Amino acid sequence: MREPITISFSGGSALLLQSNSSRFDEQFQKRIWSLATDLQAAPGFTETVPGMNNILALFNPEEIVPEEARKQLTERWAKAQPLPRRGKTVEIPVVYGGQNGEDFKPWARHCGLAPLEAAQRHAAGTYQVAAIGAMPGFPYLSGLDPALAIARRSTPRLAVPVGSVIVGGAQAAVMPQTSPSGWHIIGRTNIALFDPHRDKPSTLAPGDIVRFTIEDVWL
Amino acid sequence: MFDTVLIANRGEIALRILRACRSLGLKTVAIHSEADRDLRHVQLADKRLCIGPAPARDSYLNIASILLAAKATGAGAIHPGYGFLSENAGFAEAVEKAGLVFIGPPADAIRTMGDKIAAKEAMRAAGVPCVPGSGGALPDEDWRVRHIAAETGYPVIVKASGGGGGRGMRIVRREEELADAVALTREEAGRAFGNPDVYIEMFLEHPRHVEIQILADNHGNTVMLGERDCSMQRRHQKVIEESPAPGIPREAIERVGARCVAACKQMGYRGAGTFEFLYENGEFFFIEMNTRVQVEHPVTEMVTGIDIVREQIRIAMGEPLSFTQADITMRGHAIECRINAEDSFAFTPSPGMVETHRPPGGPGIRLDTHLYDGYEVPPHYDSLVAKLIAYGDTREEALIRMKVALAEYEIGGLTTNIPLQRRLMNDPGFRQGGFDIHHLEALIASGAMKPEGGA
Amino acid sequence: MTLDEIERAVALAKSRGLAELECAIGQGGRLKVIVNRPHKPVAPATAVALPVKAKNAIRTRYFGVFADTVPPVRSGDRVSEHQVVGFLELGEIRFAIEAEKAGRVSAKPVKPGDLVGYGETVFEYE
Amino acid sequence: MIEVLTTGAANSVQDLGRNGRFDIGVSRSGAMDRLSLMIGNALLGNDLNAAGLEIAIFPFRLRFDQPARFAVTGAEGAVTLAGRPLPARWAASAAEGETLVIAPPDKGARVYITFAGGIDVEPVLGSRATDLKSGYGGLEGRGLKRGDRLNVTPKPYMRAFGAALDPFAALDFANPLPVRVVPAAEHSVFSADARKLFSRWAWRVTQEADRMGYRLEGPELKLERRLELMSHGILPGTVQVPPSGKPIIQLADANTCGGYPKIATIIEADLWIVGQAGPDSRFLFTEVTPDEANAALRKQRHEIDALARTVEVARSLAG
Repeated sequence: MREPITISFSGGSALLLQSNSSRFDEQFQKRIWSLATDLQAAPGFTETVPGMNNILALFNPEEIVPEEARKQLTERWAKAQPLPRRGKTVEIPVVYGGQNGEDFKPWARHCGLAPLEAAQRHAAGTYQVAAIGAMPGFPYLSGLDPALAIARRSTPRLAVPVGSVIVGGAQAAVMPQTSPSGWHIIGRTNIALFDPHRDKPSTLAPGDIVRFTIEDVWL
Repeated sequence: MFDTVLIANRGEIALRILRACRSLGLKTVAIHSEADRDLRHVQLADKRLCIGPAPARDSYLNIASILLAAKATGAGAIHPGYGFLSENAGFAEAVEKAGLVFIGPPADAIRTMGDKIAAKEAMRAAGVPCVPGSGGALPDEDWRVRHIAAETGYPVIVKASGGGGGRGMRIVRREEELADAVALTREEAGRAFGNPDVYIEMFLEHPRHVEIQILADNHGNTVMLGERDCSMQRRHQKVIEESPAPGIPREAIERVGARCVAACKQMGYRGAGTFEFLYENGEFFFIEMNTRVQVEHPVTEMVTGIDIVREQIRIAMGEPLSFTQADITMRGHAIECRINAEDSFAFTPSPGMVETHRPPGGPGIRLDTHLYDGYEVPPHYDSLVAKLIAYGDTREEALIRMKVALAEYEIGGLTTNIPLQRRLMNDPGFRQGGFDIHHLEALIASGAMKPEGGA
Repeated sequence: MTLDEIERAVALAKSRGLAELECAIGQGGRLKVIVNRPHKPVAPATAVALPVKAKNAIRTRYFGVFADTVPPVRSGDRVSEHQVVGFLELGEIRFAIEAEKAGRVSAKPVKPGDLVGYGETVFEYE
Repeated sequence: MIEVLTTGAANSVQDLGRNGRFDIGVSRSGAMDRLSLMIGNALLGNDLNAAGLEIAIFPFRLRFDQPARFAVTGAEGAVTLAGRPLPARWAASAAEGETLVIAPPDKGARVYITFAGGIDVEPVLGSRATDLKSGYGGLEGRGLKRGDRLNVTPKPYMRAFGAALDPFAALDFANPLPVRVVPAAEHSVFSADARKLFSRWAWRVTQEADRMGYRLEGPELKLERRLELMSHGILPGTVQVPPSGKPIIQLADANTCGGYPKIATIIEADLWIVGQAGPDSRFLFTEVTPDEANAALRKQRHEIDALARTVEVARSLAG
């Protein structure tokens, strides 16, 4: 089985395995999760960062030399079966629009939908956490209705508030903290996605299912 | 590995180590105190460094200074010689921790052998014969102590676990004296050594001091280099040593030597070591193990042809011994006289200027000394200034050569014990050999060693 | 007094570097020991420099490989009290050499890289 | 206690940073020049990961409310304790009431002040490092401000000494600083010209240089073909090339995921150089293999271990 993947070094002690395809592939992602689980117990490997269609694997060069790490990663990938990973389901109540969702109406207009309909279609979707990254607890969610996709803003905002429910390209997300972002703000939730002082700092983990519920819609 | 050895000692042994290093192509660093700038090995070393004032605690006994001196000079290994820090387990440990090589045994072996009770336990476990006695520290109850003493058989000797070199011991000949002797020794030991543990041993009336030299590498090879008889002693200080020990059957030496080798293997010993025994009525009784090179190592070198200091360094470099037990044959006889800067008869230290140094020579004569014309022996350290070694095919030949050499040896300006050594060469007891460890003290007590006694 | 005791007295005098030792013995007796110490012969040729005990000198209280400060203190420079005038390097660490009092440096007998022992003079100053 | 008298908000409590949480988006944070922080900790006999202060805004002044032992490492410049100048890479004892002043450095951008026993702040996600971007760790998740008081262990006087190990010795900030890199995932997708330029141009650090990353000024690096990358894990030291063609070095507080093409990764052993290079410094990138990168790091760690061992010996003497 020849895989359309590339493995490259990120410095002297990390390897990036990525799909050669630029399209998100759910089966591929399930194999990434499977590989991440496998690497947790692999001697010499210390940490993994599953991305979308890719994974960064950190290793300890005192235990395993770079070429050996590359070889093992290749072999382990070949054996990785799609992990039917379906984590917990997390409901995120959203207040759509209003002053905390300033891009809500322009977004709906862009999608050719009435605002209420846009909110309903956003809330109707089943999203899965493909990866956590960018900032602590930030979920890259797959499963956005293609009709709701919108290119990112040409000028990123310097501070998108924590709790902002956002869309960018074909992805949906929620801001775990206030940060700069070029995504569109369509609403706000009170769910805290990240708290460094909790036992489990990140509310979401890769494979988790996210459902948005409508708490209110400001028309 | 290492290419530079720091010599953490002074005097003749420092020069001896320097010579061994040079024979191995290693560079040397001589560290010294302010009083020792003129030492011969300091002049010869590749690098020399004054590390502190004269008192040993500020120089030769200052662990941090020595380790930092190794850093400053780029030395990779430290040879401790004998005395000073050579049997300090903490030092050995600190050397290794500082990323340097300690030319000697592992720290835990030094530690075990430094504790008299632990050492004997280890020896008993390895089948090395020990003096009968309590084995470990005495129990608190008087009746138990009495029982142990009775089983051991009077006379017994009460010794402090932390003692050594003749300190912290008491002979008990009758049961009535036992309880007081134990209590007193305990009290003294607590004060002097910080450890009130005492033990009991059978007291030997006329023992000889016979010791076994061993060498062990890191590759599982341990060899025995025969014995030395060091019975000529005054106040537990050896005065004359020889090898082999007169009158002891070879098989007896081989037997006890094999036990020593087994003990070394059992404890994972590495380097040079000496098992000291008392020998009486054909039996050996272990006293202690010295985990370093001994002052008297040259007599063994003469009869075996092995350079012990060189081997110590090679072992530390991780090399295997270049010979096996089968290669070791003892040939001839060697005698060593310790030459001290002290009065021959009063035994008081006598530091001072060496105006002229006229060493003896001739076949079979070896002189290990750092003395030279104009050298001043400082008052701060041990009084040993030279070791005169005579070798011959027979003991008689070695003795004659020693006598000739002693008669010739002239150290002008310095008071030494050469006159005493000359006298001892004529002592019938020494000439006959096989005397016990009290021999010299008895001679002194009898007045035979008075200056007016004539040579 | 025995000969033995006299020998001890001689040894004691020598060991303490005394040329003469006089002491009272018995009832009213006196013993005077005169140790014959000839002139010290010429010191042997040695590569070890004896510490020069200059009157105003900065001497090391430790040992190591001499290293300059940045910029280096040179002959002719004025130094202030407690000023760091150089370092002694011991492998990965270094100790500072400080001027004990202010003055002008008149000589600097060491150069960077020199192995400097305990008590050696590294700067002379006025 | 120590009290901050003069500071800037970019000065913060840092240790060697957070590991093991990259998968939930937690940045490494930690000292920008980990080497100097480790030297400072080694000089005090601390755990190498003990928290110290990273000073990037000068002058910085603090007062000791108690006797303490501290070390100043990193960028070199005028440092005084109670008015007495301290040599570079130096561990000294401060008496109660004495003030430590760090002037703008002559060489380097960041000074590290470490304290025997470390700075006692609550670890967050296994580290005492301040994540200035996300606002946790260190002191209340923020930079230092005037009047802040930090808990350090009281220590009696001990003789001062310093590190002979001088990482700055070979660095000339007037010239391009040599920085070693391992080619990264998209290296081969850049045009031949771009690849050549990348390793020959003296890249200048712009004013946009902080704990998150440095933007570099230089020629535009072009890709051979258009790339669409999905979010992937990145580590501090990653050199990304956004559509502008001007490289960005991702650093301590950078996001753990990115989407721009990566031309190279600066090796761990040289990241400290980047941390010490302020705006207008220039870098000359040299490509090495992962093995060479690890060998360089190993050599550096050995030097620090040796320093720590020697300090342990010296402490028994200087105490």
